[in-house]
Amino acid sequence: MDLNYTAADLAFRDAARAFLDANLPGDLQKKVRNHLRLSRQDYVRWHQIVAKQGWAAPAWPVEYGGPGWSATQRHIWEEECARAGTPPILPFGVNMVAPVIMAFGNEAQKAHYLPRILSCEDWWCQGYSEPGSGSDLASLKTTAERSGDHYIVNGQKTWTTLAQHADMIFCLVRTDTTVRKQEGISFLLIDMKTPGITVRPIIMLDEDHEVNEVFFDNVKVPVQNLIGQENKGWTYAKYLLGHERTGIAAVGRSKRELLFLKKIASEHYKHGKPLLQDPVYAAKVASLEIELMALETTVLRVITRASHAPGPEASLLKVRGSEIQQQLTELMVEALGPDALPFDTVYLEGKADHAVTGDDAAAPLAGYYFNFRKTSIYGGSNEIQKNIITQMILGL
Amino acid sequence: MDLNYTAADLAFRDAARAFLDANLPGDLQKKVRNHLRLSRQDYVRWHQIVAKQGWAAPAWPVEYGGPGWSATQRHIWEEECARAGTPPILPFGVNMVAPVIMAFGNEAQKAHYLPRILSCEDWWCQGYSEPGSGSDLASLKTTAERSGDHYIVNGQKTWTTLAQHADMIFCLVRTDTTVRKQEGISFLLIDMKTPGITVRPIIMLDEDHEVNEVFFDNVKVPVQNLIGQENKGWTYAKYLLGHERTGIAAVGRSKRELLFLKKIASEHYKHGKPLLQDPVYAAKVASLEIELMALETTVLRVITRASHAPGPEASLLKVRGSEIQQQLTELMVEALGPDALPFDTVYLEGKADHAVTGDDAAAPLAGYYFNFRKTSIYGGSNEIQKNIITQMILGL
Amino acid sequence: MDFNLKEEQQQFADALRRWIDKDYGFDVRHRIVHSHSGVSDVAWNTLVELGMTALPVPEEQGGFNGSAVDLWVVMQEIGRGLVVEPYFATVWGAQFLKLAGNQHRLLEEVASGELKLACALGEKHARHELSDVKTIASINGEGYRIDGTKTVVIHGAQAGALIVSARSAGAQRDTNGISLFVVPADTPGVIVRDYRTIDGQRAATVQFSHVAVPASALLGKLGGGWDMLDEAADYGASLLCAEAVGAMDALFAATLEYLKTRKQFGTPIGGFQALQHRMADMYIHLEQARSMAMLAAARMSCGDAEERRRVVSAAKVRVGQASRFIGQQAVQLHGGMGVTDELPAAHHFKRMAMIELTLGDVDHHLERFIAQRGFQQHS
Amino acid sequence: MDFNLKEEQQQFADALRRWIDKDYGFDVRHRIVHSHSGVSDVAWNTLVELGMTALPVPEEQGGFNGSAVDLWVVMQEIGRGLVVEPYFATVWGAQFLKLAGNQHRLLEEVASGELKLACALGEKHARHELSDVKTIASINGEGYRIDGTKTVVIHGAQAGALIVSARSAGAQRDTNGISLFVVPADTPGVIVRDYRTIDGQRAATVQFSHVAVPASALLGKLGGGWDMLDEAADYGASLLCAEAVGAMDALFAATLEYLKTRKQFGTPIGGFQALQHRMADMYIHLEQARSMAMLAAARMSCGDAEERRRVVSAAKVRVGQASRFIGQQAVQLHGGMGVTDELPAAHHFKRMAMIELTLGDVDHHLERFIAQRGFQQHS
Repeated sequence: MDLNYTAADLAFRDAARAFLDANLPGDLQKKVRNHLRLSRQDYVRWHQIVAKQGWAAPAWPVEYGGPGWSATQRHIWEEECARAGTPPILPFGVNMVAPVIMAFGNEAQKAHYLPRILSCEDWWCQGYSEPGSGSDLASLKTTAERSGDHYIVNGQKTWTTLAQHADMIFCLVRTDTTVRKQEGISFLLIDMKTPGITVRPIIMLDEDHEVNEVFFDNVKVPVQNLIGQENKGWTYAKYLLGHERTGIAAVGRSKRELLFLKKIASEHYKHGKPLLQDPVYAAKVASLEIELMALETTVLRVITRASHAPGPEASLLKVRGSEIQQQLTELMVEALGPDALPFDTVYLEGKADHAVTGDDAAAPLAGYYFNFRKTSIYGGSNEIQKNIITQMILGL
Repeated sequence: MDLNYTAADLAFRDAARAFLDANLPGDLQKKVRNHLRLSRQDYVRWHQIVAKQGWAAPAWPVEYGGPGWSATQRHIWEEECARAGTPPILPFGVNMVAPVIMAFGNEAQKAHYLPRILSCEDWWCQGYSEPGSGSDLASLKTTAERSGDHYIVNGQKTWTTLAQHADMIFCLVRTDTTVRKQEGISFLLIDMKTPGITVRPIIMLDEDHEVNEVFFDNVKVPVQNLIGQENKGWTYAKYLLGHERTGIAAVGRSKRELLFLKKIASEHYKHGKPLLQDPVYAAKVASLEIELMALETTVLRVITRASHAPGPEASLLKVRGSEIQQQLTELMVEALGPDALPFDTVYLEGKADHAVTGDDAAAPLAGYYFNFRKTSIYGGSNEIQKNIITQMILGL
Repeated sequence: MDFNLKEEQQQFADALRRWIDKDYGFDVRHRIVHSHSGVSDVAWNTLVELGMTALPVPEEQGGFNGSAVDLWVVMQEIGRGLVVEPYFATVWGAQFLKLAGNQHRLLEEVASGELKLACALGEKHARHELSDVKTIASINGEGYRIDGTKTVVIHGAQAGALIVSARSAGAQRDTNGISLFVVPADTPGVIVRDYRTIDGQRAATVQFSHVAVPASALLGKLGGGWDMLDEAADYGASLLCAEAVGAMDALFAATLEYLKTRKQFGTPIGGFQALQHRMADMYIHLEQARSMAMLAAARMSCGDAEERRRVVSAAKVRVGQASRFIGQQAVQLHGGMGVTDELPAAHHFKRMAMIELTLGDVDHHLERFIAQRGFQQHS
Repeated sequence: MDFNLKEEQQQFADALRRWIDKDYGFDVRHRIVHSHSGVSDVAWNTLVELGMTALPVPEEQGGFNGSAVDLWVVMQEIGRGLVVEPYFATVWGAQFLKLAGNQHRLLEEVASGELKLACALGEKHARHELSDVKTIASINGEGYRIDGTKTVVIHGAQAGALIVSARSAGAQRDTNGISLFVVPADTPGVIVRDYRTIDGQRAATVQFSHVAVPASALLGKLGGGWDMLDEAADYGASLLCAEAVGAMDALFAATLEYLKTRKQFGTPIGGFQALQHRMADMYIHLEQARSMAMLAAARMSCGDAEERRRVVSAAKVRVGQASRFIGQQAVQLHGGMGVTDELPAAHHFKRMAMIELTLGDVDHHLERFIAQRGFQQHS
């Protein structure tokens, strides 16, 4: 048992840190660290900077353009990005559809899509959830009927993150309604510019436009956009679900937010002293910091296990990771007290230099608290994660 | 809305308090307040003092010897007893079997048993639970077969509180094995001195002898000991479950224990100051005190409702009441720190004047903490209570 | 002891609820919140017509002389209906005028609905501490001059007059030396910066620059405003507890309904025991919070200041704890729908969370509860 | 980074576990606990034969020079098996001797199993504060004289020698002025009052009346014992964390088994989702506690005292939180059986709860964590 990074790991970390110091644009960093809203261009710009370095897809095999890093190195890179405050590399292309294309796509699909994902030429979104199928994904109803060289897609997807910016969507669609629900599903790639597709915003409780409904009305999709075999889509979806899920703990991000929380709590007062020095408040922060230390160690235990990719333990990381993120936002809002109330969308959108109250750090935090209630709902709700633990780990 | 006691209520309270001041023996009060173990004689002695005053069965109708108090007066009496630190009037006779005898027993049974319950001439215990039937009480297996003028009882009861002291046990027994499980149950009164009955102690995790297993091996019970009709026992048991359940919140007792907790926390130190002045610890005590204030108000809301006896709301009182009792014991043990470890059964049994460490107040508290884990288990576990809330109140 | 409402109280509540159900639905409110002013004159006028503004005002000034319990009934409906008009701010402000005892004309205007009030008490860096006052009141001829900046003044820009705390003596956090004034919003030197709050209401930064007020603007004694401020703050906190309980009631009911209708895996999600027990926990929180909120309203005028502080702080703590638990769990049980702007659930959650942060959060009131003499007693 | 055990570590653990499974079952332990002495010589001798007492001792004194991680592996098994012999007390005491550096003979006796140790550090009124020392050490000819009373000395009556903290200078709660001594238990004036603890172990009140010790009994520098005491206390805390994780492992497994076999309403109770999710929460607690306990053992000898304090306090906090949750819930899920003396579950619960109160509880270590310089930094 040796719980220190190796010299090679440390050297890698220094290199990552040096790259970020030199290449992360200050305006992007400021937006991320201060919880302002990111534009399409913000995401693309950062993706392309990283892609130029060859690091945009850390988990990809070298043959497709991956950097050939170990699990520990990937973890370090995620940590350093989070620490620096980079915009995220959105997962829908790089970490979600790409592994499926690599594993089940044909050569033409690989040759066409993968480079465009790597370079962010195509912005992808995910067409899984439907209004009636959230946790029970396999009950989805969107249909794709074969008609000559095309599928005709009809139905509706929902919770589609940033679909308003997307070039492509990967969808689970029903191609056979006569069999058990898991057996009639196919995995289809669809161009968002195809006629018949309508994107309707869903406004979040912090008034941000982050997710959408996507409607398909007789949308013609070429059959060559089918991944693998018809009616095998559920298998591909499950493959994806088991893929690269340790990042879900968001340890790096939470470490950065913990520092931000401490900053806020040092600049707001109780009895004339910084709140962070108040014993009751400090005990809550400390307890959370300890939970995060424990989670970081648990993540490292999981990823350094030589044997296999993270299995159901990922559910533990998801549950605790999301709870920690939520508690950080709670404690931030608590530190602000009444200063949490002012709400200034103009400033949040980057259309004003300062918040209406003059308190730029405070302005986004109540919205951040409310918005982050989503982390225990999306990606398989924490209730679903506990079902997984129950069944896969505990055998109940 | 008027949340004050009436002048009549206050006069009643003064009278109750005066009676307790004059009649509660100091040695009993000391045992109760200091969490020492009570002997059979301790219980009987106090019961007879109260019976002499005519107050041993506050909820009984006047015709059977009850004092004719209102629900509010009964509540005040319970409060004052708890405040003073009286031994409990055990519920098995007065509050459990007696209401069933009154409602479903024949005149001979009423004439024989009720006065003996009131005077504590008979010590009753309850034969409900069996090793295989805890929460699922109706699945009980103890049988009573009719044979002439007798039932022959075979089987086993468990968790029988203080059966080692008992003269009589009331039992649910199976008299018909061919019907739905609820429909073959009868309600039988059994003399504990009948041949074939064996009582085996179950030692609790604090090494106290509080509950027992009771074995029945061809025990002959006269048919006149059957309550009501054969095979209707489940109805009577359910009647009993709905009866007089607000005391289950134990608000009065918890108020006394809160004061004890504050005393302990004033006499143990952190950084050279009383622990009760430590902000983090005080916040926990305050939060608990507030929960108890809220519960007291909730109890009063329930009992002052003119319309009907407490229904499923009693489950709320049970859940929160038991949690509060448990948290009080937790905070006591926390206040002691390492002083909680010493364990002195000789002192607990009243066989030594002082605990081995010299710290009499501390000696019983770790055991008290462990023992009180039972409060969320017995009388319908808190999980069962939440099922009741779910079904009866929420309609889920 | 009697926990039932009087018939008139029930009638007030019913009338208010009927109007909200009929004319103040989710879409109507949405339009008001996103309008330029953020409040609706039509809605305000209806509140006036229903007698809501007259309710707290003494009979001598044309009101109904409503007690804290009477207001408790009304504020529950305000919370249930997520009403964003400056009703709370006005009723709270009126309490200062009532306690001061020499403000008959303004109280008459409150009763008739002509005058809205706001309380400009908080300052940057004070967080929940109302005695942390840097705003200065100095003698200015026959009257006073006020200088300083008040932050997060609820409905500050919608008010015709402001209740202002200012320091006429003492150090920054002393309770002694605080004076209270009522200042017309159009007084020269009063600069109001209006903004939205995240729960759909309005608040303002209010700057006082050489604001001259006459001697009659002083509420109570010069430098002796703390007791009045403390009592009126408790009054305001008890109103907010009632509003929060109303919001929780609505949110709880909506969540229960959702559990009964939303299906996953072919069955209503209310059939899953883990969710059932969570609802049972929410139910317990709700009833415990309701009990404490009732007790606070009932004890508001008990005449014992320590008992009032104890019970109001206890209520704000318990309601705050319940708000957080019920709010977060209701959103969780609604799944994705819970985090959108499209259901009332999210708006109840937001309002409840902001009430938590207004007039003292859980930790503030725990500490205040502990600071009362009775807490350390153990016999 | 590598979280795997070395082969020798695994072998040590396996040997210990085999012995416990075979010869230290529930009934055997019950008899030992209720025996007059409360410990078993046979069991102790087996621990010696298995090399457990030699493990922490340097090679020069006949030991295996085991690290904190090596001991972590062993202490987990001690916790799993609820071993009541004075192993923890002895290993903890040996750490003082190792840090002092001049106690070769005693360490040899520890390695060979001849000598058991106990640490007499706590005093009435000190609660968790080891610097709160009233016991006095005064100069006495060439040596010292010790006067005072130590409370809840774990296995104090079973030890051949005691590690004692005493004040040679400074005020009652100063860290400066504390001296450490090793005192043979049979020294005149040492009065030991043995008693049971509620978790089946033994502890003692140890009174020192005019106890004369030679100069060689001093560990480290006169008045400069705090750093050694602080470090050794961290070592002891990390051993207790390991023991608690072992106990939790066993209790978790027993509860899971119970859920699979116990039936109610005709079905195993493990089929009820509310209980399933509770088990999932317990699993998360267990793994998080395990992670922190591992980290504490690994950082024990990192050479950075602040980092050591930070991580050990974090581990004691996290393990304490997990102990409470898992202990209480395991009992609850066992139903009535959980609150009897008849199942190991209750005994694991009791041991875990008493570990919580030994060498600093959750709040003590949260406060210590906060007191480290790093906590207030935010960039």
